[in-house]
Parts: sequence; structure tokens; C-alpha cells
Amino acid sequence: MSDITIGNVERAIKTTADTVLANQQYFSDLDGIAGDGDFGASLASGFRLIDADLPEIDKSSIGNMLLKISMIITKNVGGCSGPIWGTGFMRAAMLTKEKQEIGLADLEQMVGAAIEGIKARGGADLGDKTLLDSLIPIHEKLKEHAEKGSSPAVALRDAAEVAERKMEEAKALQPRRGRQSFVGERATGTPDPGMVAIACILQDWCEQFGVERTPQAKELTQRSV
Amino acid sequence: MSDITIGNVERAIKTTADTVLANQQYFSDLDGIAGDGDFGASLASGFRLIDADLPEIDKSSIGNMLLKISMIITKNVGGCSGPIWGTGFMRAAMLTKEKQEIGLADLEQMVGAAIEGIKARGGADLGDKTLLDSLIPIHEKLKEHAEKGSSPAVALRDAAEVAERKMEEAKALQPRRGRQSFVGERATGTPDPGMVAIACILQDWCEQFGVERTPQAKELTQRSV
Amino acid sequence: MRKFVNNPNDFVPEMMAGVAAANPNLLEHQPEFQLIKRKDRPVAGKVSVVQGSGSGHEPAHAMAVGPGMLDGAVQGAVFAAPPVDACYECIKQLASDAGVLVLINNYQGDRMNWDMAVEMAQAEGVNVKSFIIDDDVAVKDSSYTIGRRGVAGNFFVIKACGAAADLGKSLDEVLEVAKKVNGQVRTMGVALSSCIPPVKGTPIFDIAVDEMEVGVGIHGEPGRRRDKTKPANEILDEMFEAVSGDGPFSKGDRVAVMVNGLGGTPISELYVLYNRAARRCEEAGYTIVRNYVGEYCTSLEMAGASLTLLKLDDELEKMLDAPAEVAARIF
Amino acid sequence: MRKFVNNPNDFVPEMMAGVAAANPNLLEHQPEFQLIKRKDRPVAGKVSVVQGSGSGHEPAHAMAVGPGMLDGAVQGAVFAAPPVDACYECIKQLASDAGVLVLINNYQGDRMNWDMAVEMAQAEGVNVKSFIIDDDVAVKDSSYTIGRRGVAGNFFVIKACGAAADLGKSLDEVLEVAKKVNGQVRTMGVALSSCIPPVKGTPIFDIAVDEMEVGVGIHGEPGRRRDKTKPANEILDEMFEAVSGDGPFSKGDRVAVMVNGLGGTPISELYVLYNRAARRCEEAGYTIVRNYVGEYCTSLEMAGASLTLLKLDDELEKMLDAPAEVAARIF
Ligand SMILES: Nc1ncnc2c1ncn2[C@@H]1O[C@H](COP(=O)(O)OP(=O)(O)O)[C@@H](O)[C@H]1O
Ligand SMILES: Nc1ncnc2c1ncn2[C@@H]1O[C@H](COP(=O)(O)OP(=O)(O)O)[C@@H](O)[C@H]1O
Ligand SMILES: [Mg+2]
Ligand SMILES: [Mg+2]
Ligand SMILES: [Mg+2]
Ligand SMILES: [Mg+2]
Repeated sequence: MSDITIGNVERAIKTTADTVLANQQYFSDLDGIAGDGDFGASLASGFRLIDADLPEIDKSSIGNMLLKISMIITKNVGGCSGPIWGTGFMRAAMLTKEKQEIGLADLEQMVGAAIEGIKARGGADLGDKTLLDSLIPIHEKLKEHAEKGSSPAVALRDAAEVAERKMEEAKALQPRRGRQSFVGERATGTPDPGMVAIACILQDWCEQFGVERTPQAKELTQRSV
Repeated sequence: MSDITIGNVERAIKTTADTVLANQQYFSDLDGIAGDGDFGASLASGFRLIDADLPEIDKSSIGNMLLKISMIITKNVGGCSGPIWGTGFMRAAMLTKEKQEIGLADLEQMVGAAIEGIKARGGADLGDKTLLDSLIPIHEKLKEHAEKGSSPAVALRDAAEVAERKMEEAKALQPRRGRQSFVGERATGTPDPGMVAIACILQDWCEQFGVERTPQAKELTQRSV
Repeated sequence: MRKFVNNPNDFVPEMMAGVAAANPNLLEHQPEFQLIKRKDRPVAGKVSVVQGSGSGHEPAHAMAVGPGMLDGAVQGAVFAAPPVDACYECIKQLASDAGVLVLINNYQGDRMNWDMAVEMAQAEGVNVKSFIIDDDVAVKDSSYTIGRRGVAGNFFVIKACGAAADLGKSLDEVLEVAKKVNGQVRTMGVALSSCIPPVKGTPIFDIAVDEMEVGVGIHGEPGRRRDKTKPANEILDEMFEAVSGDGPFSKGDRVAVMVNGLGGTPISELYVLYNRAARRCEEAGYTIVRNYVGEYCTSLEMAGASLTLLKLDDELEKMLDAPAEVAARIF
Repeated sequence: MRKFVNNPNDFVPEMMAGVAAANPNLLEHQPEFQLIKRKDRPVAGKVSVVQGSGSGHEPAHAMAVGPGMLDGAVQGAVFAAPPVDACYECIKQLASDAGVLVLINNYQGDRMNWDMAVEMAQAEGVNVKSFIIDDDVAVKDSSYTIGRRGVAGNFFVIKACGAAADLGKSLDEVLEVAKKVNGQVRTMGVALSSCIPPVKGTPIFDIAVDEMEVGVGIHGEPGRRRDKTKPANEILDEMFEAVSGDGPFSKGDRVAVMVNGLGGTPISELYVLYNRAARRCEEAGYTIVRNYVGEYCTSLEMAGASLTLLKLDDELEKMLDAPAEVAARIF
């Protein structure tokens, strides 16, 4: 019961694709408030193929599946999102090449590895108002739960909680990396699209995996700008 | 009293310049309804110089003065208006090279000569929805009054009357020459800017020369589109 | 006003001064007449080719002055033909012993002013002839025109006459080249937006964001109809059929194709249109020998494009191939 | 949408197909990677110069492929850097024994994708180096960028590197040329309107008709400030002072000047700006050796312009003088 099967991972990926495709316009619109409005389309160009290929792709291990996901993203998604998300999935894949099942401790390490990869790739860090501002505290929360031996469901609920709260808190920040840095007044007060995407995805995972959680932020309840 | 002095002619020209300059934006806006909106600016580019030069220019005869006016227009006004107005003044000048004073009969012949010149220049004729649709009936009215021996004031009042009425009537026409031909629906129902200009000028002459006449058309009373 | 403009009345003179400043060795600008002329023209034995019209169609006309192209050009205010005097000066100053050919786009104002200027110059013994360009198939008579309008096909007439003049052909021979090109070139345009003459300060016509004017003129004159916008390929198809169906084109022909932007349409969109035009030519059995994608004859910042087809033969291919250079260049 | 577009997702592939169709002898288009390459490249002994970035900046980048310029270019979706795989293919397919130089405009997405591709190609033994262009003086860090952005100065780096590669210089020597140009070139832009990415279908930012964004980026990123519009000369003055005051320019210098349109501004307005730029250079004691007025690096149909100054020396003058030709041409 504290284990996450390859089937769970597949379902999480399928849900992620559904979230990205359903919110393509919304994510682009968010990106458009202070930037170039391509975030939704960029992510969707990868997850559309993932959605289509998922039934067929190599599922000999969690790592092999994630590696394939990473490659589809790297091949098809440009902008900042391709390298960031591709690197994240790639690093998580590296730790699970042989695994059919993982525990919370594995998941925590996968997220940690993804974060390191993303930092190295894009040069951003905590406080730069990127999706790292979600991933880093999520990682801490997962670590906490892994140490406590919590259930994946509880960890997921708390991760979604953290994603929503951090998204809210980061609004006040000035972006310092990626597409939205130096937008000055224009970006301060607006959420980071990458952080909104993370929060939406985690909320949709909650729903998919039967984890009860009621989001508060209009970014999650409304999903349109 | 039935004679028109060179001073009267000068005053008429000065008034014409005032009318053109005061209504520059209006004339361009009228032209803009179904065309390129340069009529007001084009005419003004000539009459601004006429207004400035009028005190200085050769007034040894009515013809010499009008010749100078014609040359200023030809030199400075492009588009259709330059050749049309330049030719008109030129032809009128030809008939009055030696004259210090003219009668209605002279005036009638000057307008007739101007009409012939304009027809030859631009190839338009009655019914093409150009300022000829004003000038030709005005010319007829002047002829009538010249034969009757009317006063210039009466002739002027009736000329202004004709200009206003013809302007109204021509709205229903489809333009066939110049800038507004083939505008189809867009131009039908709208007045011809050249005809509006003629009506405005004659109305302002009435006022200037103390001829009582109350215009009805909003093109004359309102002078804005 | 979304424009880089100082005093709107200075717009044309300042632009022309800029063109001359950018080509200090080649060009001279005479502000009294808004005349741009080659400093090294006229030359004995070579016909001078000149043109002039209202401003707002840049790079036509003054920016088309250069080796192998025009020898001089005058521009009036935006959308207003240049005054007679300016046309006359253009002819006089460019007159060589071989003569002057005036290329006139078919608009009432241009014709009148140039006609008077040509008469004046002829009266003084200048060997000058004029030729009327009327390549626009959209409408028969239009605003500004009796008969068809002269639009982007203008470029080909200039290019061929410029080359012919450089070859030392006589005035009558260069005139024949103009006739030939004009007889074999056809254009139609579509506008997606209006444009804003600086002095007017507001758009010259209203058009909704989802509307287009099919067969628009380069002063925003109405064309065949106002319609809802369509996918790029369908718009191109309509232009292609209008142009191809009107001209002397048949299977097996060698052609030049131009997709001309009207000023506000990015070059990326022009290549989307060209992509379809190339396909349509292939299907029609026309071999594209040369293509031209860019801005040649515009209406200020109007969003829109026109399609031009020119039927070629050996003589014209040689003329299009000939070296040429203009004020508005890339390198 | 005031655009010539079919399915918005096909916009970039169709545009690139059009570019290849317009240059059938010179260029090849590979739709899998949105790669445009010279058919006759790579060649032994010559460094290949490549570039790639998001679409929407045409004629940069794919339309700058041609003799004396780029050997190949990849483009991503509008305003999105091309994916790693496309960058990798571009490097691999253009790799000659003399090596490949990748010119990257300084945007986070471009850097990341190219960095990964360069690493991948190097791992396979390809002799490839990259160089970051950052000529925009408007802001230090910006959206998309740590450090300055790469904008229209890009053209000069391409032109000089293309010429250097044609001269048979080594990869390190061509890289030195890139460094030199980048060190001596400065740019700043001003936007008068937004632009509309086809997939988005609406403007990417709001700006009132009487407002301008001073120091705008080529993706519409904010610049130094939002302000009321001003007369053209005053806008040019501000650009001139920003650019001239930042770079290594001093009295007596020989310079190249570029007035670059952002896509929706007619060339007439660009010459009004150039007219002032020429005056300002004269007053500053700079001799303009070459000038460039037109569109080189755009933001779709954005109304706006940028000013670029490049300090010259004998070597660079020779490089700018060298023959070159690109897909987007006039004759
Ligand atoms: N250097 C970076 N590190 C981590 N995340 C980043 C970085 N740069 C951007 N991002 C994330 O990517 C999102 C934007 O993605 P996208 O719109 O695809 O990129 P682009 O900036 O190229 O348009 C941002 O909201 C941010 O969360
Ligand atoms: N051939 C012509 N004969 C007489 N009047 C004409 C002719 N063509 C145009 N006009 C007059 O000129 C007016 C338009 O002038 P203007 O706007 O200066 O010319 P353009 O058509 O060159 O823009 C019309 O309203 C009409 O009255
Ligand atoms: Mg983005
Ligand atoms: Mg007009
Ligand atoms: Mg006009
Ligand atoms: Mg982007």
C-alpha cells in the first residue's frame, strides 16, 4: 500500500497529459500576461504525442518509460519547457531504470534528481519565480513523508497543498530567470505559468487517485485568466 | 452696380482660401468616406500659399491675378485637384487678361471656359459625380441671369442655391470619374467632396458679400462628418 | 498614431531626405519637387526611365531609383499625385539626348499631372513619351481610375525598361518593352486592414478584424467585394484564379511570380502564400523562373498582399536577370 | 485574425516550405526538424555557420541562409526555441571537417536547447563551438534572458562570420570574428504595437495607440519603460543616445548603421528615422560607411523599430563588403 506501481506512474503520466492538453489555452494565456504566451502550446506539443504513444511505449521498467517520455519531450518541445521538463524526466528515469515499483523514498529521490538537473540546465534556483519554487518545497515535503513512512496518498495531498501555496506566495516575486524575468511591474503580482501547471497537475493527480482535496486558488478552480 | 471689380475678385479669392483652410479636415474626412482622404489637405496646400501671397501678387488685371492663382495651384497641388482647379483658374484667366472689372456676362464666360478646360483635362462630364455636376448647372444659371441683366448678388444667391441642390441630388449617383469611381455601395449616398467644397465656397461668398441666404443641407450648416 | 512621424506634413520630405542620406553617392534629393534622382543621370545615349506618384507605396517609387531601375522619381503627398511642376522638373532634369520614358500607374491624378508635364516638356523640345501601367485585374473602373489600376506589376515594367535602357535601346524600343511587360502581367490584391495616412491620422476605411477586401486598390479603394477572411490558401487560390484566368497564361508557360506585401503583413505570411502559389503554378503547368516575395508596392502599413504573374520569354528573362540595385536593399 | 494563416499549427512549416520553394536550387527544407539548409553544404575546408531560434523574427533566421551568410538554420514554433533534436540535426547535417559555429541569440530557451545539442554533437566527435550574441542595450536582464538579449545586431555577426568562413578561416578564427562584432555592436528598439502569434490569435501584450514600449524585446518583452509616443526624431534620439552611449564608439569612428523594422512599420517610416540617425551620427563625428534600412529581425507584425550601431575597422568593412545572398531578396 505504500508502494507506487508502474501502472500508477503510467496513470499519473496520462493524467498529466490530460491536464496539459485540457489547459493548453489557459497556460498560454497565463504566459501571455507577462510574456510570449507559448507555454501551453509548447507543453501540449509534447504531451499530445505522449498521450498518443503512451499505450505503446516501452514499459519494461518505470525508468525506461520515463526515459521515453523524456525523449519525446526533448525531441518535440522547444522553448524553455523542452529542456526543463525533458531534463527533469530524464534524471528521474536514471534512478528507476530497473524498477517496476517504487516507494515514497524513491519518489523523493527522483524529484530531487530532477531538481538538480533542472538547476544545472537552466541556472535558476529557489526564489527566481520558476517551477523550481514549487518543486523544491514539494521535494522537502516528500522527504518528510518518506522519513515518517506516510502513505503516497497523504504525501500527494500535501504536495498539492505546497504547490498551491507556493504558487500563491510567488506571485509577489519578481521573476529572475527564464522568459519572465525583468518584466518588472508587469509580472509582479501575476503567477508563474510553470508553477500554475505544477499545481494543476498535482491537483488532477489527487482527483485521479481518489485523494480528497479542495483547492482554493482561482488559478486551480477557474483555470482561465 | 452690376460690375465686379478686381477688388471683389480678390475678396472672393481670399474668402475661398479662408473656406478651404477652415474646412481642410472636413473636406479630407468627406473624401475619406469613400476614398483616400486627401482632398482637404491637397486643396489647402495650394490655398495656404494663395492666402499668404495674395496681398503681394500681380493685380495689374483680373486675368493676371487669376493666372498667378492658377500657377500656385498647379505648382503645389497634386492629386486630381491640382490639375482640375489649376486648369479652371487658368481658363478663366485667359478671358480676363486685360480686365480690371467684369460683368455677369464675363463671369458666365469664365465659368464656361473653366468647365471646358476641366472636361478636357480630366475627361469627366455631367453625371459623373464630380464638381462638374455643380459647375455646369451653375454656369447655366449664370447665363440666365446675365441674359436677364440681374445683379451679381442675385446671381450669386442662385448659384449657391444650385450648388447646394445639385450636391444633394448627386448623393444618389455612383461616381464614374476620379478618385471615387467604382466605390459602388460605399460611395452611393455620400456627397462628392468637390461638390461640397463648391457649395461651401459659394455660401461663404454670399456671407462675405452680404447676400442673404440660409443653407439647409447639414453639409453646409454642420461642416463636419 | 502608431507611427514614427514628426510633423505629419514633413513626412514625405523627411522620408525622401532619408533615402538620399542612405545613398549619398548615388542619389540626390531636391525637396522643392520631392524629386530623387541619380546623381550620374542623365547620360548621353541612354534613355532615362522615370516615374512618380503619390507617396505611401514605398519602396515604389523613389526607392526604386538606382542602377538598372529608375533614373529619377517624384512623389506627391501621401496618396496624392505629384504636382505638374514636380513632374515637369523630373522630366527636364533627367532628359538625355536619347529621351525620357515616363511610366505612369493608371490613376486619374497621376495621369493628369504627368500629361500636363509631358506636354510642357515636349513643347520645349524634350524627347519624352509616357506609358500607362494597368495590371490590376480586380476591377475594370475604380476609384481614381478609368480602366484598370496600376499596382505591383509596376515593378516588372520598371525592371525591364531599366534593363532595356541600359542596353542602349532607343526610346521607342524601351516603350515597346513597357508595352510587352504590361500586356503580360496581371495582379490582384487582398487587404486585411486599412492604413493610416500621417496627415489624416486615422484609418482611411473601416474593416472588421475578420473581414477582407478582395481586389483592394493600393489607396484602399474598394475591390470586388468585402468578405469574411478565409484560410491563406483559399485567399491565394482566389487571387491565383483571378490573375491566371485573366492574363495570357497557358500550360507550359515560363512565368515570374510575385507575392507582394501591402506594408503591414510580415514576410513569414508572404511565404505561406508563396508556398501555395508555387503549388498552384505547378498544377497549372507554369514553370516559375523567378520569384519575388517581399514588399514592392505598398499602402503604408496596410495588412494585405497581392499576387502578380508575369508571362516570360527569352527577352524578358534576360531583362529580369540584368543587374540592378535600388535604395532599399538588404546587404 | 488579420493574418494569412491556414491551420495556425502549420504556420511555421508552411512558411519554411515556402522559403525552400522560392529557392529550389539553393535550399532544402526538412519538415521533421524545421531545418533549412543549403543543398551544397557542408563543404570540406569551410566552417559552417548555423543559427536557430523561435519563429516570428523573419527574415531572421531561416531566410538568412544563403551564400556568404548562414549555411543552415532551424526554427521552433513562434517565439519558442527549436527543440534539442532539431538543433542537433542542424549541427550534424552541416558539420564539415572545418567545423560548425552556432550563433545563438541570448535567450534562455535558445541557450538551453543549443547547449544540449552542442554537447550531444561534441560527444559524437563533431567539431562544433557556439557563440552568444547579446547586443541589446535596453535592459541588463530581461524576460527570456540573463544578461542582454540578442537582437538585430545578429545580422552583422552572421554577415561577418559568413564572410570569414568563405575566406577559409578556421573555426577559432571565425569565432574570433563573432566575438569582435558582438563586442562592437549595440542595439535598442521601440515598439508602437503588439503582435499576434498565429496559435495564440490575440496580441501578446496591451499597448494603447498613444503609447510606446521603449527598449522592447523581440518577443514583446518589456524594456526600459512604457511611455507616451513622441515625434519620430525624439524617439530616434533616445535610441541613439542609449546605443551610442553604451558601445565603444567615439568621435572619428567609422560605423555601420541599421534601422530595423519590427514587422508592421512601413519602410517610409524607417527612412524618416534613418534621416535623423544620419544627422546624429554626423553630429557625433561618426562616419557612416554602410547603412541598412529595412527588416532584419522582427516580431511578426509588431509596429516598431530598432537602431543598431556597429563600430567598424578594415577587417569588418571587408567582411560587410563581401558578396552575400539570402532567400529574402529584392531582385
Ligand atoms: N531556467 C529555468 N529553470 C526552471 N524553470 C524555468 C526556467 N526558465 C523558465 N522556466 C519555467 O518555464 C516556464 C515558461 O516556459 P515556456 O513558456 O515554455 O518558456 P519560454 O520562456 O521559452 O517561452 C516558466 O513559467 C517557468 O516556470
Ligand atoms: N476627372 C475629374 N474631373 C473633374 N473633377 C474631378 C475629376 N476627378 C476628381 N474630381 C473632383 O476632385 C475631387 C477629389 O479630389 P482629390 O481628393 O484631390 O483627388 P484624388 O482623387 O487624386 O484623391 C472629387 O470630389 C471630384 O469632385
Ligand atoms: Mg513562454
Ligand atoms: Mg482624394
Ligand atoms: Mg488622392
Ligand atoms: Mg517562448
